[in-house]
Amino acid sequence: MRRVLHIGPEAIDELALLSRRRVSPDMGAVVCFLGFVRAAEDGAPIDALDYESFQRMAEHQFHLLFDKLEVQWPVASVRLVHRIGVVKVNEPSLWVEVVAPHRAEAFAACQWLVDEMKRVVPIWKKPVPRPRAGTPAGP
Amino acid sequence: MRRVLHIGPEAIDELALLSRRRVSPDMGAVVCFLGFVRAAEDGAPIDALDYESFQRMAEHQFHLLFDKLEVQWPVASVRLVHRIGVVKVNEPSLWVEVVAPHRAEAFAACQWLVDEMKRVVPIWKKPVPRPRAGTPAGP
Amino acid sequence: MAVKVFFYSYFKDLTGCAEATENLPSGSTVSDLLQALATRFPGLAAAEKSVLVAVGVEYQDRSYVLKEQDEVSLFPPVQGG
Amino acid sequence: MAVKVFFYSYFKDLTGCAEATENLPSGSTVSDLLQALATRFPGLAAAEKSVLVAVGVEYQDRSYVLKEQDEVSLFPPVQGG
Repeated sequence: MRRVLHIGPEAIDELALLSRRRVSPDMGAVVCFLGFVRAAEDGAPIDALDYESFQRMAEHQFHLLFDKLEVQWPVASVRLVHRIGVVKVNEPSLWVEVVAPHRAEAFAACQWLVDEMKRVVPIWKKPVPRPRAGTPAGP
Repeated sequence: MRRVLHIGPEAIDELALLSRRRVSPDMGAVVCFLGFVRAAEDGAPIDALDYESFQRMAEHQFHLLFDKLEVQWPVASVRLVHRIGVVKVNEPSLWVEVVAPHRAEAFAACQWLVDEMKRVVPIWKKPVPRPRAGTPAGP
Repeated sequence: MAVKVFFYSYFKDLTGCAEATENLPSGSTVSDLLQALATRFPGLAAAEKSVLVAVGVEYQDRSYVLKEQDEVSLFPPVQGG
Repeated sequence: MAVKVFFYSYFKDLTGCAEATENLPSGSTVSDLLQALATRFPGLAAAEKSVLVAVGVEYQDRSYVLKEQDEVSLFPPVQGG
Protein backbone atom coordinates (compact mmCIF):
# COMPACT_ATOMS: atom_id res chain seq x y z
CA MET A 1 0.00 0.00 0.00
CA ARG A 2 1.26 3.42 -0.94
CA ARG A 3 1.37 5.77 2.07
CA VAL A 4 1.79 9.50 1.94
CA LEU A 5 1.59 11.46 5.19
CA HIS A 6 2.24 15.11 5.82
CA ILE A 7 1.60 17.09 8.97
CA GLY A 8 2.70 20.68 8.55
CA PRO A 9 1.77 24.36 8.57
CA GLU A 10 1.48 24.85 4.79
CA ALA A 11 -1.95 25.48 3.26
CA ILE A 12 -3.32 22.24 1.78
CA ASP A 13 -2.63 22.33 -1.97
CA GLU A 14 -5.38 20.12 -3.33
CA LEU A 15 -4.40 20.60 -6.97
CA ALA A 16 -0.81 19.52 -6.29
CA LEU A 17 -2.11 16.51 -4.39
CA LEU A 18 -4.42 15.55 -7.26
CA SER A 19 -1.56 15.81 -9.74
CA ARG A 20 0.33 13.19 -7.72
CA ARG A 21 -2.56 10.74 -7.51
CA ARG A 22 -1.78 7.26 -8.76
CA VAL A 23 -4.59 4.88 -9.65
CA SER A 24 -3.53 1.56 -11.15
CA PRO A 25 -5.82 -0.02 -13.81
CA ASP A 26 -7.24 -2.57 -11.35
CA MET A 27 -8.51 0.15 -9.01
CA GLY A 28 -12.12 1.26 -9.38
CA ALA A 29 -12.73 3.70 -6.54
CA VAL A 30 -11.24 6.85 -5.07
CA VAL A 31 -12.75 8.50 -2.00
CA CYS A 32 -11.50 11.87 -0.79
CA PHE A 33 -12.37 13.66 2.40
CA LEU A 34 -11.74 17.28 3.25
CA GLY A 35 -12.31 18.74 6.68
CA PHE A 36 -12.92 22.48 6.73
CA VAL A 37 -12.74 24.85 9.70
CA ARG A 38 -16.28 25.99 10.45
CA ALA A 39 -17.29 29.51 11.44
CA ALA A 40 -18.42 28.49 14.92
CA GLU A 41 -16.79 26.30 17.57
CA ASP A 42 -19.02 25.18 20.45
CA GLY A 43 -21.56 27.78 19.41
CA ALA A 44 -19.16 30.74 19.51
CA PRO A 45 -18.02 32.47 16.31
CA ILE A 46 -14.33 32.02 15.58
CA ASP A 47 -11.83 33.40 13.11
CA ALA A 48 -9.66 30.31 12.93
CA LEU A 49 -8.50 27.18 14.69
CA ASP A 50 -4.93 26.93 15.91
CA TYR A 51 -3.79 23.31 15.61
CA GLU A 52 -0.93 21.87 17.64
CA SER A 53 0.58 18.43 17.16
CA PHE A 54 2.94 16.18 19.07
CA GLN A 55 4.62 15.63 15.74
CA ARG A 56 6.68 12.49 16.27
CA MET A 57 3.87 10.66 18.03
CA ALA A 58 1.25 11.88 15.55
CA GLU A 59 3.25 10.46 12.66
CA HIS A 60 3.75 7.19 14.52
CA GLN A 61 0.06 6.90 15.38
CA PHE A 62 -0.94 7.63 11.78
CA HIS A 63 1.33 4.83 10.60
CA LEU A 64 -0.20 2.44 13.15
CA LEU A 65 -3.61 3.34 11.68
CA PHE A 66 -2.30 2.78 8.15
CA ASP A 67 -1.05 -0.64 9.28
CA LYS A 68 -4.49 -1.55 10.59
CA LEU A 69 -6.23 -0.13 7.55
CA GLU A 70 -4.09 -2.22 5.22
CA VAL A 71 -5.04 -5.40 7.09
CA GLN A 72 -8.76 -4.64 7.01
CA TRP A 73 -9.24 -3.45 3.42
CA PRO A 74 -7.48 -4.06 0.09
CA VAL A 75 -6.46 -0.42 -0.25
CA ALA A 76 -3.79 0.45 -2.84
CA SER A 77 -3.04 3.95 -1.61
CA VAL A 78 -3.74 6.19 1.32
CA ARG A 79 -2.62 9.80 1.40
CA LEU A 80 -3.29 12.14 4.30
CA VAL A 81 -2.38 15.76 4.94
CA HIS A 82 -3.14 17.49 8.23
CA ARG A 83 -2.44 21.16 8.43
CA ILE A 84 -1.28 22.54 11.78
CA GLY A 85 -0.87 26.07 13.09
CA VAL A 86 -3.54 28.66 12.38
CA VAL A 87 -6.15 27.53 9.85
CA LYS A 88 -8.76 30.15 9.01
CA VAL A 89 -12.48 29.52 8.85
CA ASN A 90 -13.49 28.06 5.47
CA GLU A 91 -10.03 26.60 4.84
CA PRO A 92 -9.31 22.86 4.92
CA SER A 93 -7.33 21.44 7.84
CA LEU A 94 -7.48 17.82 6.69
CA TRP A 95 -7.28 16.07 3.33
CA VAL A 96 -7.53 12.30 2.97
CA GLU A 97 -7.59 10.12 -0.13
CA VAL A 98 -8.12 6.36 -0.33
CA VAL A 99 -7.78 4.32 -3.54
CA ALA A 100 -9.27 0.81 -3.58
CA PRO A 101 -10.65 -1.73 -6.04
CA HIS A 102 -14.30 -1.11 -5.10
CA ARG A 103 -16.29 1.71 -3.60
CA ALA A 104 -17.51 -0.03 -0.45
CA GLU A 105 -13.99 -0.57 0.85
CA ALA A 106 -12.82 2.88 -0.24
CA PHE A 107 -15.68 4.56 1.67
CA ALA A 108 -15.27 2.31 4.72
CA ALA A 109 -11.49 2.71 4.94
CA CYS A 110 -11.58 6.49 4.47
CA GLN A 111 -14.29 7.02 7.06
CA TRP A 112 -12.64 4.64 9.52
CA LEU A 113 -9.32 6.45 9.14
CA VAL A 114 -10.84 9.86 9.87
CA ASP A 115 -12.81 8.48 12.84
CA GLU A 116 -9.77 6.74 14.34
CA MET A 117 -7.54 9.71 13.74
CA LYS A 118 -9.85 11.82 15.86
CA ARG A 119 -9.53 9.24 18.61
CA VAL A 120 -5.79 8.57 18.77
CA VAL A 121 -3.62 11.01 16.82
CA PRO A 122 -2.20 13.67 19.17
CA ILE A 123 -3.36 16.85 17.51
CA TRP A 124 -5.32 19.53 19.33
CA LYS A 125 -7.11 22.68 18.31
CA LYS A 126 -7.60 25.99 20.02
CA PRO A 127 -10.25 28.42 18.80
CA VAL A 128 -9.08 31.83 17.67
CA PRO A 129 -12.14 33.86 18.72
CA ARG A 130 -13.73 36.42 16.49
CA PRO A 131 -13.71 39.78 18.28
CA ARG A 132 -17.28 40.96 18.74
CA ALA A 133 -17.94 44.18 16.85
CA GLY A 134 -18.38 47.13 19.18
CA THR A 135 -17.05 45.26 22.20
CA PRO A 136 -14.07 46.99 23.70
CA ALA A 137 -10.97 44.89 24.30
CA GLY A 138 -10.78 43.39 27.79
CA PRO A 139 -8.61 44.79 30.57
CA MET B 1 -29.28 22.52 -1.60
CA ARG B 2 -27.09 23.27 -4.58
CA ARG B 3 -27.44 20.62 -7.30
CA VAL B 4 -25.16 20.21 -10.26
CA LEU B 5 -25.75 17.28 -12.60
CA HIS B 6 -24.08 16.46 -15.87
CA ILE B 7 -24.40 13.30 -17.93
CA GLY B 8 -22.34 13.57 -21.09
CA PRO B 9 -19.55 12.17 -23.25
CA GLU B 10 -16.82 14.64 -22.24
CA ALA B 11 -13.88 13.42 -20.14
CA ILE B 12 -14.42 14.31 -16.48
CA ASP B 13 -12.46 17.48 -15.79
CA GLU B 14 -11.76 17.18 -12.10
CA LEU B 15 -9.72 20.39 -11.88
CA ALA B 16 -12.50 22.42 -13.46
CA LEU B 17 -14.99 20.83 -11.06
CA LEU B 18 -12.80 21.66 -8.07
CA SER B 19 -12.48 25.26 -9.20
CA ARG B 20 -16.27 25.54 -9.06
CA ARG B 21 -16.62 24.06 -5.59
CA ARG B 22 -18.49 26.21 -3.10
CA VAL B 23 -18.16 25.57 0.62
CA SER B 24 -19.90 28.05 2.88
CA PRO B 25 -18.25 28.87 6.25
CA ASP B 26 -20.70 26.69 8.21
CA MET B 27 -19.76 23.57 6.25
CA GLY B 28 -17.11 21.29 7.73
CA ALA B 29 -16.96 18.29 5.41
CA VAL B 30 -16.51 17.51 1.73
CA VAL B 31 -16.59 13.93 0.47
CA CYS B 32 -15.72 13.14 -3.14
CA PHE B 33 -16.08 9.86 -4.94
CA LEU B 34 -14.55 8.88 -8.25
CA GLY B 35 -15.42 5.66 -10.05
CA PHE B 36 -12.73 4.44 -12.46
CA VAL B 37 -13.08 1.88 -15.26
CA ARG B 38 -11.12 -1.21 -14.20
CA ALA B 39 -8.97 -3.33 -16.50
CA ALA B 40 -11.20 -6.39 -16.18
CA GLU B 41 -14.98 -6.83 -16.36
CA ASP B 42 -16.39 -10.15 -15.11
CA GLY B 43 -12.87 -11.58 -15.18
CA ALA B 44 -12.17 -10.71 -18.82
CA PRO B 45 -9.66 -8.01 -19.79
CA ILE B 46 -11.25 -4.98 -21.42
CA ASP B 47 -10.06 -1.85 -23.16
CA ALA B 48 -12.96 0.33 -22.13
CA LEU B 49 -16.59 0.45 -21.10
CA ASP B 50 -19.16 1.92 -23.45
CA TYR B 51 -21.86 3.65 -21.36
CA GLU B 52 -25.36 4.32 -22.67
CA SER B 53 -27.99 6.36 -20.87
CA PHE B 54 -31.70 7.00 -21.25
CA GLN B 55 -30.83 10.62 -20.81
CA ARG B 56 -34.14 12.24 -19.91
CA MET B 57 -35.07 9.54 -17.43
CA ALA B 58 -31.55 9.38 -15.96
CA GLU B 59 -31.67 13.11 -15.21
CA HIS B 60 -35.14 12.76 -13.70
CA GLN B 61 -34.10 9.81 -11.54
CA PHE B 62 -31.00 11.64 -10.34
CA HIS B 63 -33.16 14.56 -9.29
CA LEU B 64 -35.51 12.22 -7.41
CA LEU B 65 -32.44 10.90 -5.57
CA PHE B 66 -31.29 14.45 -4.82
CA ASP B 67 -34.80 15.15 -3.43
CA LYS B 68 -34.52 12.15 -1.10
CA LEU B 69 -30.95 12.96 -0.13
CA GLU B 70 -31.91 16.49 0.85
CA VAL B 71 -34.64 15.17 3.16
CA GLN B 72 -32.35 12.67 4.88
CA TRP B 73 -29.21 14.75 5.42
CA PRO B 74 -28.43 18.47 5.86
CA VAL B 75 -26.36 18.60 2.67
CA ALA B 76 -25.50 22.04 1.25
CA SER B 77 -24.33 20.89 -2.15
CA VAL B 78 -24.30 17.79 -4.30
CA ARG B 79 -22.55 17.68 -7.64
CA LEU B 80 -22.47 14.63 -9.88
CA VAL B 81 -20.96 13.99 -13.28
CA HIS B 82 -21.46 10.71 -15.13
CA ARG B 83 -19.55 10.23 -18.33
CA ILE B 84 -21.23 8.25 -21.09
CA GLY B 85 -19.92 6.80 -24.35
CA VAL B 86 -16.56 5.04 -24.43
CA VAL B 87 -14.56 5.44 -21.22
CA LYS B 88 -11.14 3.82 -21.31
CA VAL B 89 -9.68 1.67 -18.58
CA ASN B 90 -8.13 3.82 -15.83
CA GLU B 91 -10.31 6.82 -16.63
CA PRO B 92 -13.12 8.01 -14.34
CA SER B 93 -16.71 7.44 -15.40
CA LEU B 94 -18.27 8.97 -12.29
CA TRP B 95 -17.49 11.94 -10.06
CA VAL B 96 -19.59 12.84 -7.03
CA GLU B 97 -19.11 15.53 -4.41
CA VAL B 98 -21.14 16.14 -1.27
CA VAL B 99 -20.69 19.15 1.04
CA ALA B 100 -22.22 18.96 4.53
CA PRO B 101 -21.74 20.43 8.00
CA HIS B 102 -20.17 17.23 9.44
CA ARG B 103 -18.33 14.25 8.08
CA ALA B 104 -20.77 11.51 9.10
CA GLU B 105 -23.56 12.96 6.97
CA ALA B 106 -21.24 13.78 4.07
CA PHE B 107 -19.97 10.18 3.95
CA ALA B 108 -23.43 8.68 4.40
CA ALA B 109 -25.08 10.87 1.76
CA CYS B 110 -22.32 10.37 -0.80
CA GLN B 111 -22.26 6.60 -0.39
CA TRP B 112 -26.05 6.36 -0.43
CA LEU B 113 -26.22 8.42 -3.62
CA VAL B 114 -23.75 6.16 -5.45
CA ASP B 115 -25.49 3.01 -4.20
CA GLU B 116 -28.94 4.24 -5.19
CA MET B 117 -27.72 5.50 -8.54
CA LYS B 118 -26.55 2.01 -9.37
CA ARG B 119 -30.04 0.76 -8.54
CA VAL B 120 -32.32 3.19 -10.32
CA VAL B 121 -30.59 5.50 -12.80
CA PRO B 122 -30.97 4.13 -16.35
CA ILE B 123 -27.36 3.92 -17.46
CA TRP B 124 -25.81 0.74 -18.84
CA LYS B 125 -22.32 -0.33 -19.76
CA LYS B 126 -21.00 -2.63 -22.46
CA PRO B 127 -17.44 -3.94 -22.24
CA VAL B 128 -15.13 -3.09 -25.11
CA PRO B 129 -13.01 -6.27 -25.11
CA ARG B 130 -9.27 -6.19 -25.33
CA PRO B 131 -8.18 -8.13 -28.43
CA ARG B 132 -6.03 -11.06 -27.35
CA ALA B 133 -2.48 -10.75 -28.72
CA GLY B 134 -1.80 -13.30 -31.47
CA THR B 135 -5.47 -14.14 -31.89
CA PRO B 136 -6.61 -13.55 -35.46
CA ALA B 137 -9.70 -11.40 -35.95
CA GLY B 138 -12.95 -13.40 -36.17
CA PRO B 139 -14.76 -14.10 -39.45
CA MET C 1 -54.60 2.21 -28.93
CA ALA C 2 -51.03 2.65 -30.15
CA VAL C 3 -48.26 2.48 -27.56
CA LYS C 4 -44.72 3.46 -28.40
CA VAL C 5 -42.00 1.24 -26.93
CA PHE C 6 -38.30 2.06 -26.60
CA PHE C 7 -35.54 -0.47 -25.97
CA TYR C 8 -32.24 0.20 -24.22
CA SER C 9 -28.93 -1.58 -23.72
CA TYR C 10 -28.81 -5.16 -25.02
CA PHE C 11 -32.59 -5.21 -25.40
CA LYS C 12 -31.93 -3.43 -28.70
CA ASP C 13 -29.91 -6.46 -29.77
CA LEU C 14 -32.60 -8.87 -28.54
CA THR C 15 -35.29 -7.09 -30.54
CA GLY C 16 -33.17 -5.82 -33.40
CA CYS C 17 -34.59 -2.31 -33.01
CA ALA C 18 -34.51 0.73 -30.74
CA GLU C 19 -38.24 1.38 -30.83
CA ALA C 20 -41.50 -0.19 -31.89
CA THR C 21 -45.20 0.55 -31.79
CA GLU C 22 -47.69 -1.95 -30.40
CA ASN C 23 -51.46 -1.78 -30.87
CA LEU C 24 -53.35 -2.85 -27.77
CA PRO C 25 -56.98 -2.78 -26.62
CA SER C 26 -57.65 0.14 -24.31
CA GLY C 27 -57.30 -0.81 -20.66
CA SER C 28 -54.24 -2.94 -21.41
CA THR C 29 -51.56 -3.13 -18.77
CA VAL C 30 -47.77 -3.24 -18.97
CA SER C 31 -48.14 -6.99 -18.49
CA ASP C 32 -50.32 -7.23 -21.59
CA LEU C 33 -47.81 -5.18 -23.53
CA LEU C 34 -44.95 -7.47 -22.48
CA GLN C 35 -46.96 -10.51 -23.62
CA ALA C 36 -47.63 -8.97 -27.01
CA LEU C 37 -43.96 -8.03 -27.39
CA ALA C 38 -42.80 -11.52 -26.36
CA THR C 39 -44.66 -12.98 -29.36
CA ARG C 40 -43.20 -10.43 -31.72
CA PHE C 41 -39.65 -10.51 -30.25
CA PRO C 42 -38.92 -14.02 -28.94
CA GLY C 43 -35.46 -12.88 -27.82
CA LEU C 44 -37.11 -10.52 -25.35
CA ALA C 45 -39.28 -13.26 -23.82
CA ALA C 46 -36.24 -14.97 -22.26
CA ALA C 47 -35.22 -11.76 -20.48
CA GLU C 48 -38.75 -10.97 -19.33
CA LYS C 49 -38.24 -11.51 -15.61
CA SER C 50 -35.46 -8.95 -15.41
CA VAL C 51 -37.16 -6.34 -17.63
CA LEU C 52 -37.44 -2.92 -16.01
CA VAL C 53 -40.32 -0.81 -17.22
CA ALA C 54 -40.65 2.94 -17.35
CA VAL C 55 -43.53 5.01 -18.63
CA GLY C 56 -42.20 8.38 -19.56
CA VAL C 57 -39.41 8.90 -17.00
CA GLU C 58 -40.99 7.01 -14.10
CA TYR C 59 -40.67 3.36 -13.18
CA GLN C 60 -43.96 1.43 -13.35
CA ASP C 61 -44.82 -2.11 -12.45
CA ARG C 62 -46.57 -4.68 -14.60
CA SER C 63 -50.07 -3.76 -13.39
CA TYR C 64 -49.84 -0.20 -14.70
CA VAL C 65 -52.77 0.55 -17.05
CA LEU C 66 -51.46 2.06 -20.26
CA LYS C 67 -52.92 5.17 -21.82
CA GLU C 68 -52.86 6.40 -25.40
CA GLN C 69 -49.65 8.41 -26.00
CA ASP C 70 -47.75 6.58 -23.24
CA GLU C 71 -44.10 6.11 -24.08
CA VAL C 72 -42.90 2.87 -22.58
CA SER C 73 -39.21 2.08 -22.11
CA LEU C 74 -37.94 -1.44 -21.51
CA PHE C 75 -34.47 -2.16 -20.28
CA PRO C 76 -32.32 -4.58 -18.29
CA PRO C 77 -31.05 -3.83 -14.76
CA VAL C 78 -29.11 -0.58 -14.68
CA GLN C 79 -25.32 -0.51 -14.34
CA GLY C 80 -24.16 3.07 -13.99
CA GLY C 81 -21.08 4.20 -12.14
CA MET D 1 15.22 8.11 38.83
CA ALA D 2 14.53 11.21 36.78
CA VAL D 3 11.56 11.12 34.41
CA LYS D 4 11.04 13.80 31.82
CA VAL D 5 7.46 14.96 31.32
CA PHE D 6 6.04 16.94 28.38
CA PHE D 7 2.72 18.76 28.35
CA TYR D 8 0.57 19.46 25.31
CA SER D 9 -2.43 21.60 24.47
CA TYR D 10 -4.03 23.39 27.41
CA PHE D 11 -2.07 21.26 29.87
CA LYS D 12 0.75 23.73 29.20
CA ASP D 13 -1.54 26.45 30.54
CA LEU D 14 -2.57 24.33 33.54
CA THR D 15 1.05 23.70 34.51
CA GLY D 16 2.59 26.90 33.20
CA CYS D 17 5.29 24.96 31.38
CA ALA D 18 5.87 22.70 28.38
CA GLU D 19 8.10 20.22 30.19
CA ALA D 20 9.23 19.22 33.65
CA THR D 21 11.40 16.61 35.33
CA GLU D 22 10.11 14.52 38.19
CA ASN D 23 12.27 12.42 40.52
CA LEU D 24 10.62 9.14 41.44
CA PRO D 25 11.66 5.94 43.24
CA SER D 26 12.51 3.21 40.75
CA GLY D 27 9.54 0.92 40.10
CA SER D 28 7.15 3.88 40.03
CA THR D 29 4.18 3.72 37.70
CA VAL D 30 2.47 6.34 35.57
CA SER D 31 -0.09 6.55 38.35
CA ASP D 32 2.64 7.46 40.87
CA LEU D 33 3.94 10.08 38.46
CA LEU D 34 0.49 11.62 38.06
CA GLN D 35 0.13 11.82 41.84
CA ALA D 36 3.47 13.56 42.22
CA LEU D 37 2.60 16.00 39.44
CA ALA D 38 -0.82 16.73 40.98
CA THR D 39 0.89 18.01 44.11
CA ARG D 40 3.28 20.15 42.12
CA PHE D 41 0.69 21.39 39.57
CA PRO D 42 -2.71 21.64 41.28
CA GLY D 43 -4.26 22.80 37.97
CA LEU D 44 -3.43 19.44 36.46
CA ALA D 45 -5.12 17.52 39.30
CA ALA D 46 -8.57 18.68 38.24
CA ALA D 47 -8.04 17.35 34.71
CA GLU D 48 -6.58 14.06 35.89
CA LYS D 49 -9.39 11.77 34.79
CA SER D 50 -9.14 12.86 31.17
CA VAL D 51 -5.32 12.83 31.00
CA LEU D 52 -3.94 10.74 28.15
CA VAL D 53 -0.48 9.33 28.72
CA ALA D 54 2.19 8.43 26.20
CA VAL D 55 5.65 7.07 26.86
CA GLY D 56 7.77 7.90 23.85
CA VAL D 57 5.26 7.70 20.97
CA GLU D 58 3.04 4.94 22.40
CA TYR D 59 -0.03 5.26 24.59
CA GLN D 60 0.35 3.67 28.02
CA ASP D 61 -2.09 3.21 30.85
CA ARG D 62 -1.65 4.19 34.49
CA SER D 63 -0.14 0.86 35.55
CA TYR D 64 2.84 1.23 33.22
CA VAL D 65 6.12 0.92 35.19
CA LEU D 66 8.41 3.79 34.35
CA LYS D 67 12.05 3.35 33.43
CA GLU D 68 14.98 5.76 33.62
CA GLN D 69 15.12 7.82 30.40
CA ASP D 70 11.41 7.41 29.74
CA GLU D 71 9.88 10.48 28.13
CA VAL D 72 6.32 10.84 29.27
CA SER D 73 3.79 13.02 27.48
CA LEU D 74 0.56 14.14 29.09
CA PHE D 75 -2.29 15.63 27.12
CA PRO D 76 -6.06 16.06 26.98
CA PRO D 77 -8.30 14.14 24.55
CA VAL D 78 -7.11 14.63 20.98
CA GLN D 79 -9.05 16.81 18.54
CA GLY D 80 -7.50 16.52 15.11
CA GLY D 81 -9.33 16.91 11.81
